[in-house]
Amino acid sequence: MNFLRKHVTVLAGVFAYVVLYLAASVRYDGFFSLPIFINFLSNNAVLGIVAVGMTFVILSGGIDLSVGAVMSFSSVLIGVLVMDHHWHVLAAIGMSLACGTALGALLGTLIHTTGIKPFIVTLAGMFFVRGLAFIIHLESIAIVDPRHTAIATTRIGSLPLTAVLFLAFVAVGWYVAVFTPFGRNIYALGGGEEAALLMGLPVKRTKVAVYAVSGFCASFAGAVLTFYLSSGSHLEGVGMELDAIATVVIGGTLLAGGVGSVFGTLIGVLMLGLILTSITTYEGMLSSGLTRVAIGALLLGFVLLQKLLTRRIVGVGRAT
Amino acid sequence: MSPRNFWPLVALVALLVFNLIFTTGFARLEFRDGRLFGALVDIFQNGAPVMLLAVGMTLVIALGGIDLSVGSVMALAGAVAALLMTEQGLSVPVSVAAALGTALVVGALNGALVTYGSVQPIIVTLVTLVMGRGVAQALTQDQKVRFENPSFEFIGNGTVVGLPVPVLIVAVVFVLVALLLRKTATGLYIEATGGNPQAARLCGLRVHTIQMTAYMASGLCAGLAGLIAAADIKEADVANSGLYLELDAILAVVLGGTSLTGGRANLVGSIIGATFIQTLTIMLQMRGVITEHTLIIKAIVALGVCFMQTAAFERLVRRLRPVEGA
Amino acid sequence: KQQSSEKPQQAGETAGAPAAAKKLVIGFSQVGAESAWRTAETKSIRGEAEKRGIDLKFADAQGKQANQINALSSFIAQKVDAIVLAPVVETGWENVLMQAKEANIPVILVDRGIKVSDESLYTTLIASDFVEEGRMAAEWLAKKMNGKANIYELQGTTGAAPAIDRKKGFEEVLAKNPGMTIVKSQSADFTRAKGKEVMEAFIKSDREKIQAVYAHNDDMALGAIQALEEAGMNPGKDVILISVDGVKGAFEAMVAGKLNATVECNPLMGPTVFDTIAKIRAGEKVPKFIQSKDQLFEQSTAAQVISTREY
Amino acid sequence: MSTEPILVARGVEKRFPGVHALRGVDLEVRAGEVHALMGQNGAGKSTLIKILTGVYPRDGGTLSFEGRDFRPTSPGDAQRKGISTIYQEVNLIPTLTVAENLFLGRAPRRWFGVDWRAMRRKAEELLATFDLRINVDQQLGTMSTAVQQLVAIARAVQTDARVIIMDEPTSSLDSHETELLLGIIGRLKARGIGILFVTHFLDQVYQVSDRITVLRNGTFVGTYEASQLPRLELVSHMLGKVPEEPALHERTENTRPAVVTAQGLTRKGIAPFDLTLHEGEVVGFAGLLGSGRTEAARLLFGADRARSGTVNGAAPKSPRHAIEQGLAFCPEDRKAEGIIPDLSVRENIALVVQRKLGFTLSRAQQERIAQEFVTKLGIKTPSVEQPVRLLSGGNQQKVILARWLAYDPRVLILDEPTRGIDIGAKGEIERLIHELSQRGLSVLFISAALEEVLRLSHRIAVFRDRKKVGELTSAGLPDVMKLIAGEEHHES
Ligand SMILES: Nc1ncnc2c1ncn2[C@@H]1O[C@H](COP(=O)(O)OP(=O)(O)OP(=O)(O)O)[C@@H](O)[C@H]1O
Ligand SMILES: Nc1ncnc2c1ncn2[C@@H]1O[C@H](COP(=O)(O)OP(=O)(O)OP(=O)(O)O)[C@@H](O)[C@H]1O
Ligand SMILES: [Mg+2]
Ligand SMILES: [Mg+2]
Repeated sequence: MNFLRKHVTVLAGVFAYVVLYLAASVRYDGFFSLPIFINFLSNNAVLGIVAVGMTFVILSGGIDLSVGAVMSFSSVLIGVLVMDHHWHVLAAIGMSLACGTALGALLGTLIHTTGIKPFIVTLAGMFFVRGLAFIIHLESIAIVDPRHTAIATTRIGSLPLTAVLFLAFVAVGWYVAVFTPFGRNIYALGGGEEAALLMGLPVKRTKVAVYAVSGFCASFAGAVLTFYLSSGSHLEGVGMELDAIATVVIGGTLLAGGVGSVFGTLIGVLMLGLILTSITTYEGMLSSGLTRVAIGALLLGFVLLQKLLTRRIVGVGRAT
Repeated sequence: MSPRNFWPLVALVALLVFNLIFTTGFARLEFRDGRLFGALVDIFQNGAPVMLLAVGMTLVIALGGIDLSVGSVMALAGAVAALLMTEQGLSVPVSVAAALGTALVVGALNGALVTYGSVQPIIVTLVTLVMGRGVAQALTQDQKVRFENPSFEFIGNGTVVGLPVPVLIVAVVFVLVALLLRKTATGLYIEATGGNPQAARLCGLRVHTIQMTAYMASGLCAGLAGLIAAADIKEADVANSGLYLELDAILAVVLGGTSLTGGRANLVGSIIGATFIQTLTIMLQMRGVITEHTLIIKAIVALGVCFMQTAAFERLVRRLRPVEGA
Repeated sequence: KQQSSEKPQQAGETAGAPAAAKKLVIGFSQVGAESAWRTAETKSIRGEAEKRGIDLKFADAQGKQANQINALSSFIAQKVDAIVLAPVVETGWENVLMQAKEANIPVILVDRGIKVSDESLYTTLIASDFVEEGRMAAEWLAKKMNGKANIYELQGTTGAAPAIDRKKGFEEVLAKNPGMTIVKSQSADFTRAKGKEVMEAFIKSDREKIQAVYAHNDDMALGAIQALEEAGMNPGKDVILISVDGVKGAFEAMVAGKLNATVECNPLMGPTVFDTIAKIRAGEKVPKFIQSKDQLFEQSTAAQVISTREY
Repeated sequence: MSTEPILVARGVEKRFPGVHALRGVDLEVRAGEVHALMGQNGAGKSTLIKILTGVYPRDGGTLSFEGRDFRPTSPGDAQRKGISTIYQEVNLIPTLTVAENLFLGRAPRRWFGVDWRAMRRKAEELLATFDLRINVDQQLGTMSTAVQQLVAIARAVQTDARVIIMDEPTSSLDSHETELLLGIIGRLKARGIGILFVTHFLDQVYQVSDRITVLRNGTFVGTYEASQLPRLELVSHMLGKVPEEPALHERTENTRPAVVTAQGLTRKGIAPFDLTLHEGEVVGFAGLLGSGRTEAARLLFGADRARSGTVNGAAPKSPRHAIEQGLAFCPEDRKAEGIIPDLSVRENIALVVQRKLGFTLSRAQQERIAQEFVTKLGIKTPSVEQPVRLLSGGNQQKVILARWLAYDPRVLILDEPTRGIDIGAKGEIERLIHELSQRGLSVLFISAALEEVLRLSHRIAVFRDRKKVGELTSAGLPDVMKLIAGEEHHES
């Protein structure tokens, strides 16, 4: 009962996901199969990895709008380093991770020392990084490199590398959030910054680290994107920050911070992927407009179903 | 003017002065064909949609919420008005009323889901962001709806005593909302609800009604903005109208000094913020700055203006002027 | 009634498939619905499919390559008979096209090429050449202005292939005409509203200098025309405007004497696309690149052709 | 007992915009002593503590710790150097569990990270020393204020600090928990730990403290041996004058008409209860921590939805409805449910009375009302435009009280209104309640301080185990104690 209560939002999410997945399986032939599910994992790996980083930021009570831009930037940077400067792929990825992490840390430091709200600092970060990405290369850039292709096509068992990376991020993220002091400090920070400070927790270090983690995840996602597309792309990251926030929040994490889980984010990502794929490709609607309406309606349906289940299980608490 | 608008205003004035001196043609203001004409007018004319969005957004943000759907509502309202005029041949007032009604309905939907469904505002309005434009696209079958209708175009293009109509619309909306906020109890109730909803409820405020009203107001403002945008270019462009404007509106509100955590509504600040953004945009366009650089300049300037409103900046200023402070 | 409403399509009647055994299933992955040109293209393909009794699976990618790749994999999983792809970007298609090739599904690219190491990954490309469009525009302008002009450029969305190529082709020709200079060049996102706004800014700063405007699409040019008119200037006369696409609105503007020329970039690909698919299925060989006929229209011819324009 | 000073402050200065909060304050905490810090609301006690622990930088003066110069940069820094602090507003993380709040920053670990099982066990053990047996896996925010305060105390005392600072730790504890805490303070003292203790309860001060430092209006009045400082003298040091004892109520049967009649009110966990409030009557709620007094009051006001039962013949609907009927409710958790932190004192006070002032807002009118109550209740603030979050804890409480008094209700429900309020103001409030009841207002009064309830109430309703167990009209202390403890059953 205790377990159920504590994880009720996530469990409700899992349940709602299963319901929708089964519904889709009934509706579309061949939907209910392992390869299709694996496809979900690998197709949503980029968004998923970004969302894991975003989960930490939101748990800490902040928000990071720069993730989409950082992801694009990272993919373009890898492309430029590999194709124009002939770097080894791994070195290029290392470089982009370093840049992304440093950028996140910079944003975190700005947020902490100036006291400007994360929304603004990271929005400015988004503009800045997008401009930077255009400056280093105006167009999307194709990556043709045997070593890169070798990594991109690696499979571990029946899983493509991208899917494995996504699951690894979720697993490590979950571990960090639940079992490390750093993770617990993030929850404390989100639950009440002033209180966390008065309790003697390292608020500044945690805050800077959270944005650095998010920058790391976003730039890693950029690397995964290059595996997926074999190119560095400017366009993919546009609007991704909203998708990432949405997945985190439908995964049961409170935007106000302090409550939520990385596992919930996994559900959120899979859910959004399920909705998008089934509507845009399986249903194959003939109108873009109706497609959008259907996506929105399903998303809303999922959120409301989750709410309803949560309430049913926990009962209505002390009214607010 | 309250002291909290001091720094945003300083920033705006500084930007204007810079342009008046260094940007050729910026200062020129003339009277042409019965209308005032010049970059300074463009700032308000082109900035009108964002200003309207910012007014509505200020109310929502003061309540600790957020409204991402405004851009889509713009597209939807424009589409509804245009379709009713062209396809159904309805009169302009009826079409306008129907479009604003549609916007109001979306706002009410947002409000209802946030208050009664207790879904987080960002999710609710993200859903309406996706769906709103979808409905608009479905209605127009993905086509731009062109129209030639002088009395409707008047909303976006007309002038009254030399002043562009959009500017007048913004002024009227601003004055109405400002009066409501400062001269009636509404402002107090909104700020109290945003500052501490639990306490507000115990004080007998209709927390739900207040929230509903704010989202509906935001929807209405977005609808108006959508009509202006459509009338301005004589077509309803569902794919592009209002695209990403929600971010501009939020930025305007925050630049104006309203905190995203809610509890304060600074309408004047939001207008200053919107004006600032539009001045910056026009300046970069007039000076022919390329997009890559535009993005970076925007980032740095936005950070700078926000920094001017922080305690850290205040400390810095005090340290730089120790003599006067003592 | 709106100008956009249905009109009978005249081409392709011949290829009416024998509605015998099974309905042909074709997957079409489209970029989105961001411009009039794009929706005309969608409509043409969709309408043609309907007419031929083909089951068209349409997937709108909302401007995201990842969505297109998803769509393609699911088309492959559903074993469609052919795939039509209007790629968002030029790069990053190897993996998914490899899958299509393995599944023996022909892939027809429309409106823009892609960069792949192995050309056999797609069957054919039906498109216009954006760079060529830019060149045509520049050459026409150079002739019209006698090799001397202050040009103001309205670019498409930053980083988008048509914007980059149309600029590239244009500048290529300009390099040979030292008297022609681009004074200012700004992105206006391919939209009419932005086109108007940017043009207004140009007018405010450089009013007297503006002699010619080159817009990467018609929508932006139409916005610019409006800005010029409101400023009391005379578009088409004081200021020469040329743009790309050839949508109906542009022809109307030309008839009214406000736009000087437009380079057509034909979106009515439906008939060609399905004819090509029919040929492929019949085992005929098709060329790797089927260039759509791009044509420059001037004011003088606009009035004659306008009645035949479909989009 | 050693007399070696551990923590010494000399001439500490602190200025806030518009407020000179501390002017040259000295303080010396010795090893193995309990040092009481006394002063009225807004005297500067909490500010001094925040300077000692690195929350605020100081504007002047020196600090030393264990003989060395001391410059704490953050609360964490002060903690690591050996100062453990319970701040005035319960400062824990409401979204985390009780166990985690106890061990955040020093959680037991195993090779893979935080050892949750061990943490739970240790948390249960620790809370057992306070007789607190609760589910440590529950979110702290769902616990009552008293439980939260106990958790904060438990967190602070478990470390091996040299100095423990407690800013009003007992403000929402009842006598039993307070006794336990004082016992623990005794043990800490025996271990040579220096304790700085802030409270407004004189009994507690004299029960445990060795020395007393008094602040008045930000200035240092003096440090005295507790044994050589008579109560009256202490009070006059704090106030600068001697207060008069408030009048006692006669506990009599009230024959005036009833204004509130509740019947069978209940919700999950709280047994149905009846209650009648007559015109001009003060009814006190007595009971132990968690006995259900707050919940009963909330049901009456409609703050929580009742499962069944009626108030004045109808089911209670909402606070709004209750207010329309002339009820007013001052909640116990002022931070979460009382103040609107960013609004000014004026706006906070005007919030409820505004409905009487009408739809159009007159700032002058609001100002007049706010000013009136600032004077009447002695709210210490540089101006009525000061954001209320910048006021001291006690003054915030007074603002909430003013908010309701300004509305001039028929029934006033006060849940712990004197929490964190200094003696002067407490007397002031008691007098006010008395005066209001004379004028016909009915008051429902809940307080952890039993003698206060006894002194003020005409009638006392006793709660035990979330059930109303009786009503007493002419009880003395022993009777109430028995009923609270459950030794004897009275039925009303
Ligand atoms: N951050 C701040 N900004 C401005 N003024 C402040 C701030 N913190 C405290 N003050 C003011 O400093 C004075 C001292 O406050 P402090 O909280 O130290 O009082 P206190 O003695 O703890 O009172 P109480 O018994 O009510 O808790 C008060 O007048 C208060 O309004
Ligand atoms: N929101 C809540 N969820 C779960 N339990 C609660 C909640 N609020 C209170 N309780 C529990 O209900 C019981 C009664 O609480 P209540 O606050 O009414 O007691 P009280 O007599 O006012 O005591 P005090 O205020 O001194 O804690 C306590 O055990 C408390 O822990
Ligand atoms: Mg205090
Ligand atoms: Mg209580």
